[in-house]
Amino acid sequence: MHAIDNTPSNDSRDKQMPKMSMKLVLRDAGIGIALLLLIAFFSLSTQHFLNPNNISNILTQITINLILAIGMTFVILIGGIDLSVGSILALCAVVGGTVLTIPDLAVWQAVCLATLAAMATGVVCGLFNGWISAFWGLPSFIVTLGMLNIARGAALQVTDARTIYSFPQTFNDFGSKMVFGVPVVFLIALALVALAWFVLSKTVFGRLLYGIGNNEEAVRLAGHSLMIYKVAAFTIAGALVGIASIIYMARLNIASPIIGIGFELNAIAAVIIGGTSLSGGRGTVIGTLLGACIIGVLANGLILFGLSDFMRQMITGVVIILAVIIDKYRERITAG
Amino acid sequence: MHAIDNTPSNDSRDKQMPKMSMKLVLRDAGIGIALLLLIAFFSLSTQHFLNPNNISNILTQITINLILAIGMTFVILIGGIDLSVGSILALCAVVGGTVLTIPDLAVWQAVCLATLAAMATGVVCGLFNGWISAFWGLPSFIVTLGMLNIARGAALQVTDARTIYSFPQTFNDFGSKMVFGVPVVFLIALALVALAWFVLSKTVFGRLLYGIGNNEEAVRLAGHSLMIYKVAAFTIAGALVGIASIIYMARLNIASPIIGIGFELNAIAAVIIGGTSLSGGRGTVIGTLLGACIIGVLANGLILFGLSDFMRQMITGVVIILAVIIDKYRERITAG
Amino acid sequence: AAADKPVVGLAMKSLANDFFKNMLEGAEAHNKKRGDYELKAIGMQNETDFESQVNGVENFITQGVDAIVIAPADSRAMVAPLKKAMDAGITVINFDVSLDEQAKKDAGIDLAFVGPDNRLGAKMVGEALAKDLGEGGKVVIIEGNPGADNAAQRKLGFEDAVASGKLELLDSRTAHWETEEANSVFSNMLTAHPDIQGVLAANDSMAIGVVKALDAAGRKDIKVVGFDNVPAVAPLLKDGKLLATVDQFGSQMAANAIDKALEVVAGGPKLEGWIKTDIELVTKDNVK
Amino acid sequence: MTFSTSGPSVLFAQASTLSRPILELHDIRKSFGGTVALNGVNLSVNQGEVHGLIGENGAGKSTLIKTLCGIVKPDSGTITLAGQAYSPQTPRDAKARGLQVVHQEFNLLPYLSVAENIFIEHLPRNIMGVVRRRHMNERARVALDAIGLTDIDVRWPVERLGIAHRQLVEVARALMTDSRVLILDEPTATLTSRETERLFSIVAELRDRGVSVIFVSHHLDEIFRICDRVTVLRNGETVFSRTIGETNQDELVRGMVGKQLHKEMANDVVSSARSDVVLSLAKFRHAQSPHHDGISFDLHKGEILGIAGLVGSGRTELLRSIAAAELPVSGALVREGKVVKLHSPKEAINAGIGFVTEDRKDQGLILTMPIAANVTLASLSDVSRLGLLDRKAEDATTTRLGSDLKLKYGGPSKHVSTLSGGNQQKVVLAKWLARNPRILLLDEPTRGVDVGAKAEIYALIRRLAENGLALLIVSSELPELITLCDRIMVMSQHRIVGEMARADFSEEKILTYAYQGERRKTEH
Ligand SMILES: Nc1ncnc2c1ncn2[C@@H]1O[C@H](COP(=O)(O)OP(=O)(O)OP(=O)(O)O)[C@@H](O)[C@H]1O
Ligand SMILES: Nc1ncnc2c1ncn2[C@@H]1O[C@H](COP(=O)(O)OP(=O)(O)OP(=O)(O)O)[C@@H](O)[C@H]1O
Ligand SMILES: [Mg+2]
Ligand SMILES: [Mg+2]
Repeated sequence: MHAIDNTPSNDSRDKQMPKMSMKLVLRDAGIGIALLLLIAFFSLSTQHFLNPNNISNILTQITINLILAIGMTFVILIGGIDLSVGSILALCAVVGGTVLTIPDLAVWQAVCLATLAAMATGVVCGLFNGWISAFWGLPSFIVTLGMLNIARGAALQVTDARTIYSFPQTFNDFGSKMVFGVPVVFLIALALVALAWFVLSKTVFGRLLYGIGNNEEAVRLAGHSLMIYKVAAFTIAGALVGIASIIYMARLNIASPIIGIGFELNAIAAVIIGGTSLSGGRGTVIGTLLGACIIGVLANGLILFGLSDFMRQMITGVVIILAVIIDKYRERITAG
Repeated sequence: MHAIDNTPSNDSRDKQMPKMSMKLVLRDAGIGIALLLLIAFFSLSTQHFLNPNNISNILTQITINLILAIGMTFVILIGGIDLSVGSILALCAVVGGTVLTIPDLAVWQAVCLATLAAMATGVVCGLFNGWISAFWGLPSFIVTLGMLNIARGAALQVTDARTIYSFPQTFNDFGSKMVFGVPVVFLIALALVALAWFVLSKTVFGRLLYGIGNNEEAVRLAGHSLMIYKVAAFTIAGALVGIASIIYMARLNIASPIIGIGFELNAIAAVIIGGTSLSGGRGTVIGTLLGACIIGVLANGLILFGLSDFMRQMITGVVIILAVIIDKYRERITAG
Repeated sequence: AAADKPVVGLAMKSLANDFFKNMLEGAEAHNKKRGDYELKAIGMQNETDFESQVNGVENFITQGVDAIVIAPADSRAMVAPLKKAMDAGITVINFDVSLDEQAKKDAGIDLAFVGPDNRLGAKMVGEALAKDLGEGGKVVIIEGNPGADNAAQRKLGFEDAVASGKLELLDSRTAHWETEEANSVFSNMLTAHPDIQGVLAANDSMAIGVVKALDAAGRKDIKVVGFDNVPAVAPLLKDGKLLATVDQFGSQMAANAIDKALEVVAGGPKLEGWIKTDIELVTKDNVK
Repeated sequence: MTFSTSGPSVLFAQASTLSRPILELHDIRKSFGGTVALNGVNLSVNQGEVHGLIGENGAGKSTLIKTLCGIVKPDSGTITLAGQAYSPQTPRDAKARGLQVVHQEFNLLPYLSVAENIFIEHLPRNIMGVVRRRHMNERARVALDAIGLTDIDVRWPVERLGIAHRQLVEVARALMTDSRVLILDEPTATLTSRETERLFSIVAELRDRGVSVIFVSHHLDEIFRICDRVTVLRNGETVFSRTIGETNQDELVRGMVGKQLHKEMANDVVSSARSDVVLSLAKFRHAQSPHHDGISFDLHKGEILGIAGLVGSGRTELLRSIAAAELPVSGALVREGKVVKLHSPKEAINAGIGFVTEDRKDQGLILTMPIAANVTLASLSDVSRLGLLDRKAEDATTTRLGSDLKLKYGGPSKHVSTLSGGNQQKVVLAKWLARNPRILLLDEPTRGVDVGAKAEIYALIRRLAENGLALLIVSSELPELITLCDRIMVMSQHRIVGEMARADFSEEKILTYAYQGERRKTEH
């Protein structure tokens, strides 16, 4: 800042670049540290935690929440929130499940059609959420709260509250398939994380989502249509719910209209523990991955630790708060 | 602009004032109109809706939600949110219920002590919510999400998941007492609305809460401590949960650790339907009252209307969204 | 509404699951068959939202129904509004879950209960498991919602069976009646206790989650029992993945209670005590 | 600037030299991460003087002020206030010790009333803690009248006010409490000359009462008119302090930029305006305009057209409507001979219209995103292929425009929020230059920009005009318009009340037009 040259001088930048990327790494690292602490604690205090079977259990168990949380990351990045993912999950599942049990279809046909149907359902719900909130300028909190009721009611109405079951066996097997000890469904979620990371950090579309979360008016005045991007974020979330519903069915072999209650809070928790700002514009999907892992490790570890159900719930609450405090603390330190 | 006199000039402003206050009235009126439309609809389409008994049913039914929503208004006005009210309700109830069933206390003693104990519990939880989020600068969404788990776990732990019952008969009777056909518990809620209205619109404290919701940095730069006000808002919400828990017990004659699940969403819905902005700084507790009425009328009316449960849930979702759309529409019209 | 036809208000805990759905359909079929009464049914959005059932009962009183047939959301919270209904001259029949004796006495009401014995049912299915495993078998319980009356009854029944069959109880945890949660919770319990031999699930939804977890872990040696006999478990029973479950004949339960209510409304004698309804152990051999 | 107000006569008497220092700063240092903002500042402010603080954009003026009022903690150095050690931890401490600040960026509560904003520090209350609203409104009225803001109602929410009115409300707020030291960080950047005059007379009164005033401005003429002493900062260091009589403009400028200024400030440039009309408005009327016939004018290729006017004359709204940030209610906009209807900023941009807003913080920049992302925000298709961002192209664009605009920055990946106010403004300009518009609308383009940078921006604007860009500039600085424009229109009360060609430019003439419209209003 001393020599007044008007182009960024290369030396100073080179000096600062590693520092900058260090900081970027550290940004996610705060959450990573919290996760490592948890893992270390449970590895030392319980017998089976690091058992490969247990690891793959955990990975399976976080899959659904992770996929929902990826979509939630898009929505929260633009400064919105989606309370309806749990209900939409149920609606997608019963629609997908209905298609899956159509008689006289080859298994692969049934699965493809069901996936399409579930994703289409999610997309329609997402479009509705996004369009209503963007067009009317309503807070997405209230729009998706409405959708929470609408989708749940619809799921109950179309199934008449009955559980759908008897899916093709190969489909059911797929839900518990492993590759080198890693559940296939988790690999799918991981691929979705990678895709979301790419979209958010490498594309014009992602850049504008961040921009909207930071300063919507500036983006509008720079000649971009807010509507498209807002609707897109909710629609992506909806499509991901559709995918999650297929995985849910493959894992549990049922599709019931009452599944997914409260899932939205878990997904939001993963996103926020992962360091994404609730007011939008800041955060990464890698953070979300870490956040989902923290929640999953905690749920698993506390049971292995042998804590009572009620203590477990209390400690879950404490850890949710501690994770964000650790993150904040690290931020203060590295900022100072 | 030209003659510079130091006494307030009157001419131009008197012309504009009536317009302004009209606008303020219209602000709540949008929600009022939505409420009237609903009432008109149900009065015409169902037989029992305007029956005095039914009216007092509705009033009783909205009481708990209304009290929680008053506290939520304080929190949302400063730009926060409180997801933990449902869990705290359960914790307050089991603490209050435990005190209420202490043997060998006179009824009035038991009731007074129980009220104090329940409110103290709420206050402690509120203090925790407020202090953690203000001190660490964490989003209250995540802090109260943690508290949601902590308070629920604590309520289950202290009761070992058992329901507390056998309250004094006079206490139970109080829950269904009427004065001129109006439930006493509703009158209490109404008194709390009036008190909250006074505090928010007439006192320095209230104005600063609005100020914080508008621009927290500006309030800080004006030399105020944000901490106190933020903590106060959450603490008020907690104390109101304590009061609500006493009314809950008087109404249902039990205190169970599993009550209150999902109540936070209802309370938030009442506040937002009532026109308070989720980002803080704008809204009134009168709006919250109207919002709670809309939710109550809808729940009651749709049952009388004889709709299936599932349709009812869908329509509730639709009406939540419509109510805010109507409000937005009116705003656009009066703004133009 | 025809003044000559009595109106029956049916209050259930939830309409959003198979068990209560069957119950409602049984009641509707019964209504169609008899044709001499009008049926109004309500459910709750959330099984722990006691208040909404209280509201429902209050709404029934306002509408002036002749009888209220109720599966109480909570065995104590429902006493006060039902007393109010009785004071208003409405016939009240309690089914599915019994109101709490003490609470009834406190309120000064006397009300019969038409329904199954949840605890006995749980004991029955638990004993079926005990018989299969033999003494010393290591089991875990997957509980229903903590604080729910039927969950508490079933847990007691399971514990009775554990005691009488001399089983070893390793762990007992809630999965809040939910398939997905049961799947996760049980997977984790299985890691902590790889030597589990049997699982007592407090309803079939959770049993389904447990069976899937066993599939995923490749454990064919662990026996599972459930409760409710929902249609989705029929294939599991046939495959032997589920050892047994209990049928409470939910579809007839409400219909029976309505019959009893109509008898009283028509001037029949007041009911007393516990009118037990059938329960049946369902296994591979008698599953339909 | 020469014209007289009808207000109390402005006293710029030489300060009664009470040369007792009240505030002394010694060797203050502060860095943000790698950026050194203050690198050993010394400053001594006497009681009852107006002390000018000047320096280029990013010299550290605002940071210095923030250390004084407890927002930023210095890394080292000592401050004494009235002889006692002073190290404020919070803004509250600073106020308790008698410091009042009007910050460079706005700090208002948009949904609260003007009166509440003015009294936010000490809302008048009774013993119950109840706000004495009538009392408050009356006092607020008096306070606003005193600074000449008579045409707004104190009960209005601040969100209804334009940017200049907001600035005045902030000044009114700072004046509500008696202070020993009043700090004004670029208060005049958004004011027109009339409000500026008013402010100066208030400052003079305060000085006469013994209050010390620290005054930050990029307008050297203002410094000479009102200050008793002046301190120049450069790169976070004190260059020198002088009594105003001992120095002159040249010396100050040399102190600030370390060199002599070129002739960009001069007004002898040949107009590059051509005959083809690129934009023409016919009876163009925006939503706030009370006039049926709206506004009509032509803008030519290569022309620099200025719009002058008093605060609130509707200039900002006119620009916003042209850029379709708000939709006009009637009238036609003709682009190169064709009537076009623009429905959104996107369509306006596609029609070749760029718009630099007056409020960079709320409407122009994404503060917490990198400089490069801001520069390319309006031209993302140029730095991407198939929707994929090309970081290299983005950085190249940023570096190119950065050097064109003499932007002082750490690197394209630094956040815009780390830049000083003036450099932030340059980023906004860069954003539009990257888009290559045919028409550029500029609303207060040099708000908060220092002299050196201003000259650079002026040169740039001329270059753009030579290349055929048509520019429409709204500015409250008359010298700016006079220096730059080929033609100036004067607006008042939402209509054009006068127009002049370069040959006829003079401040007097412009102000006469501007006040004519005002007078017409009050005669009704
Ligand atoms: N929070 C911050 N983080 C990083 N750098 C900062 C921060 N605040 C200020 N700076 C840097 O400190 C330097 C001084 O900035 P400051 O705002 O004090 O300048 P200024 O003299 O007020 O300029 P202007 O006239 O443009 O307002 C600049 O280089 C700026 O980039
Ligand atoms: N939201 C609003 N509500 C009411 N009046 C408004 C609003 N916004 C602007 N005005 C009024 O409209 C008029 C024109 O304002 P505008 O901002 O266009 O003026 P301007 O000449 O650009 O002045 P400035 O120098 O403040 O930018 C002013 O009288 C202003 O007070
Ligand atoms: Mg500055
Ligand atoms: Mg303007």
